[in-house]
Amino acid sequence: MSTSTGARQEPTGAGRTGARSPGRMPAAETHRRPYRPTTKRTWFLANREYRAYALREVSSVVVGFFVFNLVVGLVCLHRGLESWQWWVSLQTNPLNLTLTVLAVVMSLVHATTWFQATPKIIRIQRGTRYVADFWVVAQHYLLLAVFAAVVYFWLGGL
Amino acid sequence: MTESSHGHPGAGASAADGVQPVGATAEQPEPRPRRDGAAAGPEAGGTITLQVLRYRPDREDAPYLQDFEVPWRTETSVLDALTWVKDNLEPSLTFRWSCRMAICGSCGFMLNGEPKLGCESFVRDYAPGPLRIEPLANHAVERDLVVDLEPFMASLRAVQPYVISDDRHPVPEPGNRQTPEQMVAYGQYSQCINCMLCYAACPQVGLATDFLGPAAVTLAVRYNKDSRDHGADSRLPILDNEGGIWPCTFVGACSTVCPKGVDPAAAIQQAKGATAQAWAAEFILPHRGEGR
Amino acid sequence: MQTLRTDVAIIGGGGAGLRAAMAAADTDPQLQVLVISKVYPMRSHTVAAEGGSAGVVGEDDSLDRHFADTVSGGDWLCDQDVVRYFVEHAAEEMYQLERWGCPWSRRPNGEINVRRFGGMSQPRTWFAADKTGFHMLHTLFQTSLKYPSISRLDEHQALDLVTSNGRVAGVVVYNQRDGYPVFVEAGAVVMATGGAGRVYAQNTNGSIVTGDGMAMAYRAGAPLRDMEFVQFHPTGLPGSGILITEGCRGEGGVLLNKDGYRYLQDYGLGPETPIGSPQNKYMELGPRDRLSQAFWHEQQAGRTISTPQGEAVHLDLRHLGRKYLEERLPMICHLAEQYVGIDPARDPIPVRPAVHYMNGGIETDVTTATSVPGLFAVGECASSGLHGANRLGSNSLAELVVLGKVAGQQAAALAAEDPVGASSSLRQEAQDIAATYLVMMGRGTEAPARIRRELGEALESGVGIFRTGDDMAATARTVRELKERYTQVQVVDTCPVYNTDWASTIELGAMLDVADVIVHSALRRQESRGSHTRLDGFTSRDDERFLAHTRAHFRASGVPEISYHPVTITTMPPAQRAYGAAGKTADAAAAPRNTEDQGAAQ
Amino acid sequence: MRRWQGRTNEPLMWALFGGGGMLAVFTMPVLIIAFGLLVPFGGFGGADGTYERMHALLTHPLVSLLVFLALGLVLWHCCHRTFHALHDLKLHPPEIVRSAIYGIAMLTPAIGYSLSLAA
Repeated sequence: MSTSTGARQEPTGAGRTGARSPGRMPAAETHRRPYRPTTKRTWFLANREYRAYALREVSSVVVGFFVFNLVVGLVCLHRGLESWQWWVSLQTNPLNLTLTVLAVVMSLVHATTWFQATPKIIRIQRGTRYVADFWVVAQHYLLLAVFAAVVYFWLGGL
Repeated sequence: MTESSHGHPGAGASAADGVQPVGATAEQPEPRPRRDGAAAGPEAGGTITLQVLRYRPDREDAPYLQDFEVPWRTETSVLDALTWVKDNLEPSLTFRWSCRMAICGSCGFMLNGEPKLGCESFVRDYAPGPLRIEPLANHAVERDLVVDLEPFMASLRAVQPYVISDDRHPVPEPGNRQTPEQMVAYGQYSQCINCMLCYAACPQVGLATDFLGPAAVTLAVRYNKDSRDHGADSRLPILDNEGGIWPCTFVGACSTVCPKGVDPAAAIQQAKGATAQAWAAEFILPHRGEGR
Repeated sequence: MQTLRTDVAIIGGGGAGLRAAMAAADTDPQLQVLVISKVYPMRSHTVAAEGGSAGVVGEDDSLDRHFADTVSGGDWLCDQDVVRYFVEHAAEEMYQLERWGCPWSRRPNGEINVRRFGGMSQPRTWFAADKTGFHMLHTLFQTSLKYPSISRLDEHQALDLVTSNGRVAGVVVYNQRDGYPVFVEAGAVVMATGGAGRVYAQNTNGSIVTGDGMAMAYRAGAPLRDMEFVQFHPTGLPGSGILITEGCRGEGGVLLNKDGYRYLQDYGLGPETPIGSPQNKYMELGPRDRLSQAFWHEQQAGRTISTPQGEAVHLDLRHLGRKYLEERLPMICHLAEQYVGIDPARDPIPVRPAVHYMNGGIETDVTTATSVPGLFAVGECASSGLHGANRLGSNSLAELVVLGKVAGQQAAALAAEDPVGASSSLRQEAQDIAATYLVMMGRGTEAPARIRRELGEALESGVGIFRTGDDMAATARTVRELKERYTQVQVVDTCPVYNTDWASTIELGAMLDVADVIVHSALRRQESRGSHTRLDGFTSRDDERFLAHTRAHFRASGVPEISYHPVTITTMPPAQRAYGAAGKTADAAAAPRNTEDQGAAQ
Repeated sequence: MRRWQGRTNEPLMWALFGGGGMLAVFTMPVLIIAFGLLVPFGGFGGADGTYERMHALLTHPLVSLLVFLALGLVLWHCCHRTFHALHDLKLHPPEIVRSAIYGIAMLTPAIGYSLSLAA
């Protein structure tokens, strides 16, 4: 589905080994007539892996909405008790509630997919082996639990 | 290959086009290797319909699928099935292959929409069929199952996939020491056979035409992580580039399809991290990298 | 016709071709070097080599020992000047690859590790797990990308050499991607096209290993030498022929017949060494020809294992343990799992001999020069004199780079000093050559696939592990017939781009030429030496008559013209070739003499 | 700062994206459940109680700044993905859209903080 052929545009750093870049020689004439398929706009529905990817990307949009909600809440907190009560009662509005429930699900999708991916970025080498993915992931879940506990005890007033 | 229409006979039909599906009746197959009875499950076999994408630039304007009926046994690889078609039914069917042991990287195809090496995919896993065989996605199709590899070859050259030494680190004679620990740091990334399955799996290769792509970036990272190499600075302008590593959105399909467990997705994320660090370092230490 | 001019043209983009290209570019950066390959270089069959590459390192080993192992391994048919040069430069080239980034397996302290290999008296085989060829090839290919003076013609099928007054002046190739023939005019040509194992039905080789370069050089007047010496690798997978590396035995794997008995001790390779302590030149670490022959005897005696894909013996690796197998032989584990459904840590792998390597090839001297001026040859397509009648495992990967470098330097020197000038008559000749091949498209009646299949079977039956005059004569007749049928060969496909129907038919033509030479060379050699072993009264080595290289010259009609020329012997006169306990006494007697003045001590 | 053809500001964008993502995955599930469900439905007592416990800490200008910055970082993460999702949909919006999307991530906490200070 690629639409490019031949040499790619080279960044200025690429050609420093010499004036003439090595590679294949250009043909004087050609019988080539390559067929170039195009990527469909709905490619992300094509298989399970792509759909999971699409869900992961969408999850952050929903989470983003809730961040917006929190910003409003924080402003209300600054404006006084009445304002805060208004924001809290706004959360029970059916439309808002629906969004919240969706946000819970999506934030979990977001978190779990992220945790799953972290071992690819964080690679801890011990001798001739890498620390098993499990431990990297477990560490992340642990941090999530710690934060949950802090918030729980703080809001619970303990 | 969404454009392909099943069964379209093409502009100028070749000799074998007249009969569809063809095969099984033509000639008995060569004896196919089978599993050692002691270790494998029960013998299986039969015939399967291969739906192979055909495109001959001198004849057709668009690809189409042609059916071939092929006998198979437990040990018949998809590549075996294709060579059987070429030898017995349709000599003009064109595909690349060589080692038939998953190391030369020639025979990548889309099998029922998934990028796979033909030589280590077995017909038994697709029975009773039909099995759709198409050229690797995200590539221009030169002919039948042969795709254009020149864009990759240009990317490969661009990432400077060789040891770069610098004046501060003279190469020791007769050679470097490198501990097994230091080898592990890049070992996995040195296993790439350039089979292009990751390019076929990566939607960003299809969407961003100037993306270096999974395998090329992985090879850059392979050398960056090699204790003998001092070329990371030299490769930075290629990686930190609109068409370098940034089109990657970490779909992760490259690693899923890699037949050698190379994990290009990990390599690219690590390249992103290293590039961000280099970027920050240039802010803090403005002279870093200058005059080289 | 499109014409390109280059200083050095290298045909073949495998290990030898790429090393030659870099050596040529290093010799004179002003020269243009052009690598022509019918596949992308990383697909070349060097990629499939598994076990390792020889080079003497460490204090326990010596150049003399490598020399002696090689000469006796080759049953004294080696040119000893070449062997000497080779052993002296092997480790140096291994280190060169190291500096280029090859991931050689290491000891914990970071030094190079070496493993045991068949026929070698010491562990001296450098390895990169069990993908040595893969890593060497990719290292060479990737490093070649940094040379501005090296260009490539990938996926260009070479058709024939063009000569001018007996001197090679270029090569006609076909650009598969664009669909046009191209004439490459060159100051010097290096042939590095690899072997021809595909002439046999059961082989460990990739589909591209069809002897094109051998045939091109042969038709251009360079003799093919020692072609009767075809190496059977003792451990290929039955049916597919996929290679199971000798490194398995180097690491301690053992071969068992159907009774679970280590049969090699009955064939002059004993006494049996304890499982888990392999000993060089004993039992499973004997040379490839002896091990393949032992299999044949076991098969005759009915002591092999019947599998659905033919007779086999067991390669047992179970005692090595899963962890060690995954570290040292990961690809073998994967191949066994994929292709025979076997987990080597739990079950033995069924194996049988399969054609692996052409010990002979285009005749060259130690400078890789052929008898045709302007033409050099290196790698498996060449017969440098290194391997004699039987190549030792791990000597060929080292040969690629040691002699590849020589070839590049020699070709560069010649191209700089004395290039052939362009001429219109040459271009006309090139055009005529291209036309004779292009006209094949869309013609003929004989199915090439059938000819190929019959050829493979004929060679298996006539010039296999053991040979008789009658069988060889029958095979010679079959090859003649097939050559005759080939004149009417059918190419259905007429598409100009990626016409693999046509290309594989041209390859078949090369295979027929090579097969013709193999069988006629074998027919004339009335003795048993190395990998050429006869059953019909010529069962022992005959130094009186046949301590000589076979030389086959092309004749446009009729069979190849066979002649003999002497072997270069410098320090190690012919002696008995023996392994196991018998080998120990023989070695002492046959040690090279006067080594001090050969510069053996490094 | 070295310059070369095709150099992007992606290292910065990506680093912020990564930081925001890290922050988001550790905090957002907890915050959404706590403030979207538990607080409104009395899980921590009435709104008066939560107001009391939170007000003292969160209205401190410095703490408030940090919280808005953190929320901004998470929002940056979300906006970065949104922008790339447009690309995935084969939409290649002009630079102004890109600025607007990342602008949301910067302006939202900035406006929030200004309003808070003004309160």
